[in-house]
Amino acid sequence: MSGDHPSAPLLEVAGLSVAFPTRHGVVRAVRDVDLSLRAGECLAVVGESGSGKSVTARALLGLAGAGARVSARTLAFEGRDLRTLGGGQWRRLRGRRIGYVLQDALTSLDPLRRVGLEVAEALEVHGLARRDDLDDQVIRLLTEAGVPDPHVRFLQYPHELSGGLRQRALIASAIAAGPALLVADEPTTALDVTVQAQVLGLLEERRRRGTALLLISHDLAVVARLADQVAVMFAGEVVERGPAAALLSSPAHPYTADLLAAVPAPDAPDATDAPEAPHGPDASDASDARGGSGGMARGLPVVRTGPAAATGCPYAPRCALADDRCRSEPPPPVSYGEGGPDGEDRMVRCFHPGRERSAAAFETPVAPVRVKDHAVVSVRGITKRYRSPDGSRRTAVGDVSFDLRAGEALGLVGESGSGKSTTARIVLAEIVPDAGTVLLDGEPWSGLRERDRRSRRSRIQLVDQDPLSSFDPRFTVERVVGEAVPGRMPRRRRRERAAALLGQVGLDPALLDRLPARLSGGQRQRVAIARALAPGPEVIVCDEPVSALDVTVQAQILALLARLRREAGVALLFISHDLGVVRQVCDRVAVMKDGRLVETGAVADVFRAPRAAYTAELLAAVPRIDRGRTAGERPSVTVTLEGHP
Amino acid sequence: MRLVPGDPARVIAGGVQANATPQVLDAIRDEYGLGEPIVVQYARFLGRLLRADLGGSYQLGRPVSRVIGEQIGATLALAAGAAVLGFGLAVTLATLTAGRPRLRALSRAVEFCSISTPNFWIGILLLAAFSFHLGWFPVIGDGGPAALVLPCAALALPIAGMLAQVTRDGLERALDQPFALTARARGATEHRIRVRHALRHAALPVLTLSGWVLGELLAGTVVVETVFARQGLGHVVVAAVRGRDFPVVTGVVVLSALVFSLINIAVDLLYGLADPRIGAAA
Amino acid sequence: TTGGRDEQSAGRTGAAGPVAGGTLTYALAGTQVSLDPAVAATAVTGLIDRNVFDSLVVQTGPAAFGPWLATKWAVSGDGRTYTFTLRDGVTFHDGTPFTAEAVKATLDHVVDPATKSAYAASLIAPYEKSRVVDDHVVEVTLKRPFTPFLQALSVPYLGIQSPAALARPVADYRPVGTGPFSYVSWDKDKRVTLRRNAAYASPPAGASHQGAAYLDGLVFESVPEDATRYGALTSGQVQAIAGVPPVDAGKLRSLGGFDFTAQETPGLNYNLYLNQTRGPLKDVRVRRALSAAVNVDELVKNIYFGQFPVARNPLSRTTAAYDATAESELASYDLAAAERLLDEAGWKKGSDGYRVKDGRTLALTWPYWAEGNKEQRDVLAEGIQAQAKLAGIKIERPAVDTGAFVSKYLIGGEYDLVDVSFARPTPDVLRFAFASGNTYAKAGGNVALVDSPRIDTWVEEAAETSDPATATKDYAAVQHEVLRQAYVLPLYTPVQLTAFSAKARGVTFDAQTYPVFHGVWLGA
Amino acid sequence: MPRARLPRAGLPRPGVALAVAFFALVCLAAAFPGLLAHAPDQVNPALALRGPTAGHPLGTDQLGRDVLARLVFGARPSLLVGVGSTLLAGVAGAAWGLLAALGGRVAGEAAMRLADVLLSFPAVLMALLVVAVLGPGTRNAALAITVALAPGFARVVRAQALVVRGSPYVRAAVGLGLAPARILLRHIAPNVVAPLLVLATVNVGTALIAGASLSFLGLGPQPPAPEWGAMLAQSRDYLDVSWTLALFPGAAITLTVMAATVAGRALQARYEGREAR
Ligand SMILES: Nc1ncnc2c1ncn2[C@@H]1O[C@H](COP(=O)(O)OP(=O)(O)OP(=O)(O)O)[C@@H](O)[C@H]1O
Ligand SMILES: Nc1ncnc2c1ncn2[C@@H]1O[C@H](COP(=O)(O)OP(=O)(O)OP(=O)(O)O)[C@@H](O)[C@H]1O
Ligand SMILES: [Mg+2]
Ligand SMILES: [Mg+2]
Repeated sequence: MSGDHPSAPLLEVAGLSVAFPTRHGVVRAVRDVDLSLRAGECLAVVGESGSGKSVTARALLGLAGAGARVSARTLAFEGRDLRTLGGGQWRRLRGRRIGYVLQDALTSLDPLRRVGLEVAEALEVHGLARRDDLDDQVIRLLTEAGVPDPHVRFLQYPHELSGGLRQRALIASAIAAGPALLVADEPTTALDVTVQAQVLGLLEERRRRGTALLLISHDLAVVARLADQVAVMFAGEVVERGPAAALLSSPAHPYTADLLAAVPAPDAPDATDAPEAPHGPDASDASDARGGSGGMARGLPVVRTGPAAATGCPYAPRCALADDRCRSEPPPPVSYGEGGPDGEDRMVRCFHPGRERSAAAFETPVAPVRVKDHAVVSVRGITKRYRSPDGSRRTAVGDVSFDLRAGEALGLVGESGSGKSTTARIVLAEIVPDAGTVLLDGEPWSGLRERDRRSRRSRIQLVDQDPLSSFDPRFTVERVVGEAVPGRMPRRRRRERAAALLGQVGLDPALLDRLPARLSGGQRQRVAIARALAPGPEVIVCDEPVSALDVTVQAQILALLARLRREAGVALLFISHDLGVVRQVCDRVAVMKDGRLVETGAVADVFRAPRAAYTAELLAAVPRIDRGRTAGERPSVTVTLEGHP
Repeated sequence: MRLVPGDPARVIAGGVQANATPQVLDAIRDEYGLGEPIVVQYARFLGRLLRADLGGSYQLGRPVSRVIGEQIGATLALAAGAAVLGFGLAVTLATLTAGRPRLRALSRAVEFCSISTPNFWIGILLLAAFSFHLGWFPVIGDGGPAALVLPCAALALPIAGMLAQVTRDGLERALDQPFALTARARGATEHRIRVRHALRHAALPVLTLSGWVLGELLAGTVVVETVFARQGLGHVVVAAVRGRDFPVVTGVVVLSALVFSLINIAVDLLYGLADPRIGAAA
Repeated sequence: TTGGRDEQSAGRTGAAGPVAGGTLTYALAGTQVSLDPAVAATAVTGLIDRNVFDSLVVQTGPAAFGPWLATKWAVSGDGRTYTFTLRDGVTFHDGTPFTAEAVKATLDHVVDPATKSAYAASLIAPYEKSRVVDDHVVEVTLKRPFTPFLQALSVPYLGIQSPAALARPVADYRPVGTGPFSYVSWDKDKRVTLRRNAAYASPPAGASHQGAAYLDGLVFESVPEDATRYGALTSGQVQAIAGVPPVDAGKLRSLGGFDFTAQETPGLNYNLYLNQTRGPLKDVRVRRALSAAVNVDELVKNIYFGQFPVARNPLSRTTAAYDATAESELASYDLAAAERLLDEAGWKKGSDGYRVKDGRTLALTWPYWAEGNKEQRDVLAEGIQAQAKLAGIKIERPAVDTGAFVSKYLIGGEYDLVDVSFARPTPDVLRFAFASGNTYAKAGGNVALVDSPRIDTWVEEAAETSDPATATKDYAAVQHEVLRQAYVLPLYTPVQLTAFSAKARGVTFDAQTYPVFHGVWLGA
Repeated sequence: MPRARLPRAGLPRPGVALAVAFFALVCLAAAFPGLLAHAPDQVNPALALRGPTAGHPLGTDQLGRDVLARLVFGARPSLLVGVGSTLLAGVAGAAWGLLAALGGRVAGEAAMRLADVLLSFPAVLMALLVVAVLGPGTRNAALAITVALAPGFARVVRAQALVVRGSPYVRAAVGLGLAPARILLRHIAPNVVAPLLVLATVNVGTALIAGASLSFLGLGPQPPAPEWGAMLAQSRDYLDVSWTLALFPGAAITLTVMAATVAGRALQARYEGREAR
């Protein structure tokens, strides 16, 4: 960093631990975390879900929670020891000196209060505005946050704003009192790629004006853009910390390396297979198994930071480099490599920092996928209109045509509401198009009566974004999968078939007797895939199959899909709003906007040289890690502020 | 309306002691149209209903509308008092105990007991304790405020128990929401968060309960008026059910269905006002 | 006297001089549908109207009558014509002068079918006509001689009403009489408010004083719940209550500060009537067995805490012609005897403990008419049910509403047992209860459906004779016969348990056991 | 009556066990009262209104009958009205709601409109109206409460059936090409009935109180049948002399309602835990 900033850190944290006593023992959510942040600097905290990022952030505001036990060797902000603050002193700090943008952006504004009131609250509480002047200030803040028509938004309720606008209003309320530090917890997770870029630009702008930024994300690509420093958290610990450029270009901790490897990049060299399940079947279950029963939060796998994790490196069960020492002894923080431009060290908690992982663990045999020339699914000019509440008809899908060839993977991308799911449902003959037809194997499909269609339904199957709700809540995995196996057979046979299918998707057959609700997100998605495979389909329609999953799990599922495509020769109609994902899985891609196809073509061609302006825009908005950039150089960011709300 | 054994003409004529002569009974049947087929009677009843004419009571010898008019005041006073008491108690209890585990556990136990207790039993116990033994409240009264206290309490307690639980639930849920944390992160005081933010959220589920509350109140007045020997529609309707005085029973039932529907419509409207999301979702 | 009046309260009258003023609130158990005494039949109406209306004569003894609005009267030789000379200078509350015209109007009003009189008309069933002789003389003619006529005239149901008030439409009816209190308002099912008639000067013979009442106001509050009524008295909210719950009577006595009066009601006791025309009860042995199976003594003593006398005769002992020797005929409690009788009659115990004959269970129907329930009679009935069960008799109590009770049961006769009490201070009630022509369908009270020529002869003769000895003998015979035949199982004598706050002084009771408020005043 | 709106019970496990045990005891009493007590109608007027003694642990009533025996024998009519009517209402409501949801358009609409009309009457008044028509008595009181509860159940069932029918897992079953009958039987019906059962269990408390209220008003089981509400009604006359007479039947009602509610909620928690999402 340049010398404009005083070298005394704005925020200094050492040995921060947060524990929650619960009915099932003490959850040590954050353990011995050291952080420091100077004015105008951006520190990114990265880590998978449940790694303790949010708890760390909340602890900085004294909001760790009612039952939380917070301890720290140092907890200082602007030179004040935060550990000694009373309730009133905390309140004077919050909002005024430290702004906080909550993780759940869409629900962080009181839905029963007008947006203006919410933004004004920080000013009101800290007595920073006179009553008659309040509205003007709020409008100024909204404008600053890039909210168009602030005079209108000001009087609207949160639900009347799009997600991006809500996020911006929330940021406006967090910066209202001009805090020196802004803590932004996953500010872009819920957003569309284009909106995501805008919000990142907004944060960038704040930092440029001197506000220090603590940016929390599970997405390395997002932080790569902004961060000066990165701290990688795993299971409540900071496993690696250092200057962004250095850390991203040469990760020291295996977890960081895995995270980086799992990032699907739209400009990745080719449609290769990401590492799938480095430890044989069921790797995503490892964290669960270790944490004992019920370590589930928000349907995602969670690393339990309970007593069981006390011995050894928490990442050992998932680590390709783990040896006996890793499993028995917690690695202490050690400094690693050269310091950054400001002379600080990189820190890592690992016995094998920076060691190259054995290539064998990730190599999967690449067999060419045979794409035949005949179309299994032919979509011919389908159109579907819905009546909106105001009575007008809106076209969800308009005159869409494409072919899905046998064995092929066709990606369908487009922003939210562009009609991807509607297209999928028409292809699945769940809904009947208003115009156009869908042919399956060249025979009529969408026009049939359900009775005539039933016998052929086994040929085309669905894997949904939310697999859990597509399972009968009373059914065990055995029944869920077994039911999909066609034909009459004794229970035993059916169970065997189900077990075999689980094996095919890399799941332990022991899961047969579990209820889906008791599975991790990745496991559920695998069960859904197993069910889709059961009738031996020619086509599987995947509607956002990985968007609810963690990056690492996401990578495993994508690899699984690619493998199945090879092995079973099924064709995929792969729907996603994430271009990186599509790039990784598909041969061809079709881009949708407002219900229409704007571009279709081979993945490589479309990504390299998009023909439609919209595709280019989509591509430009994708955050990426520029691994080639040199240390100290800030990544360039393209910010598009107009366009998509 | 003569669906059942029993002879309304007898009742109209004055019942057992009157022992009316057949001539008198015939005259009465003519007058009330009781001799006609049930279908005709029912049609007439509906016709009258459309004209807001509820007919005449068999037992009381007066038009049902007048009976209701005379009695509705007492019942309204009781129900309104109980509603105010119930909501008041519930909101106070909920705001005091929300998010405070020990107090909440205690309060929950008490609420659960009161929800599970029939209000006539509460009434009997209150009556025994506060009127008979302590003499704090009158046993009977001419609608003065003191005489309303115990009946209102008997009526309000089970309702308050339920409302308190729902209110607290709503409060705690609201306090748990990201927006509450956001408000805290802005430096807002706990009091401000509870009053400015959470209470409105808690009001929404409570509002949905108002239909239920009204039903409970109506049902409760029937019993409580009996326990406390109060005048009112509940009292009248019980006597009418016992005496199979259909015009009165149907009159009261139709009236309360009307009130019930009106209140539910009002609640729906209120809900839209209280929650800006409703209008948009529609 | 007719009642066991509490001498204490009478004694207090003299202690200090009466003070005028104040309002007395009297809590009553029942309500009424009409305030017109000629229309209504309930005791409550009588109690309230007694204060508004004066009668022509006052009953001063079991068969003795004194002057009231009539200063004197004469009965014709054939016993069919009564000539009354009326008091002078009396006016109704509405200002109408009291004249012979008023008497005629009142009596004609009572018997007018349009009035739909429930009770009053039956009291003077033989009434033919009235003739105004002059302003203050009226001549009443009966269709046949009728000894209870004077007694009937003395009750409030035949109180003299203002002709002007009677002339108004029924819907606007207001009770207007010449009594010590005038009507103010009536809150239906809630209270009746009366105000002092300052001009009152026509009290009956034997009144405590001649002038207006001492109380400014008199309020009758309707409080149907026993416990509530009792609580209202003890907490001082009301100064008097009727129908003190027997369970609380003992406590009330011991409490002090209250004057407690127990008035045995004259007339027919609270009796259980056995329908002798139907089913098993056709057999006198079964009837007597039922009677012997029930330990009335024990039940009544315990349920009513000794407040209500156990009845061993259909007539209450305060009724004229009550015959104490008749109870020797009663099949009193003796379970062994009951079982023996039933065995004799061919009813053998079945496996469930109930007796059976020819495949039929010995089951008796006793309709339960909830609205008529009072004085814990339902509890007593439960006791009877339980005891009858021990003898193998099943008693079923279907709950019935008024209409069904009258049409299906009382008139239709589909019952085996019916319970009823009937207060009226004359032995003529025996005719009402047992004469074959007086079944309920014929507007009588013969619910046992007794059809006995002998009883008919006795009661007719007693009603018509002018010789008291003959009447007494006849009535005694009836009492013996109905008990011997077990047409009736006497249970208890209803007692008016009335309690007054000790502040209320000078309370007396008339022959019908109604409290007389004319002489009442409120002390400190 | 509170419909499906129940705040979470924060009851500890032993509390649940105790409640379930108590409810089981009440059910046992209802099924085999003879096992737990002797004749409830054995009068002994001389021993009337005594407080608890060794021979009569809960004392005697106004006729000297054993209060405990009457409470035990009173369990049957009380539960018959409370539980019986809920079950009946559940069955009727399920049929009704399924018809409304899955039946033809006309039948479905008609069924739902009828439920709407009935639901616009407060439940207890509805029950009173039914009693007025049918007359008092155990069976009629139970029927009355059934009529009052059934439309509510119907509505829940219909809503649930519509949700289930449109749910992704039913869509998935269709996507597998399963026969409609199989989908109805294996997926729709069980997922509709399970929450209904839970709702019914939780509603037992409400029905119990409604039943007790009816008999308290003298419209339920008729004397001498021992029924808790009716016992309470009679006990009022003896409040001054023997307050325990009013205590025990009331406590029996409250405890049973609490036990039933806790048991219902435990069931609900289990069900929701299984479904947890
Ligand atoms: N109040 C609490 N009581 C008990 N455990 C808690 C509490 N808050 C958080 N935790 C636990 O602490 C751990 C860290 O949670 P945290 O919310 O910080 O994760 P995160 O890294 O922000 O994950 P995500 O990416 O999903 O937001 C989790 O295991 C979580 O279950
Ligand atoms: N059943 C329906 N009724 C009315 N409108 C509908 C319906 N289903 C979809 N739409 C509308 O059709 C449009 C396309 O929806 P669709 O679900 O296909 O979008 P999508 O591309 O899958 O979006 P996302 O990425 O958010 O899943 C949207 O505007 C949506 O609101
Ligand atoms: Mg988080
Ligand atoms: Mg979609």
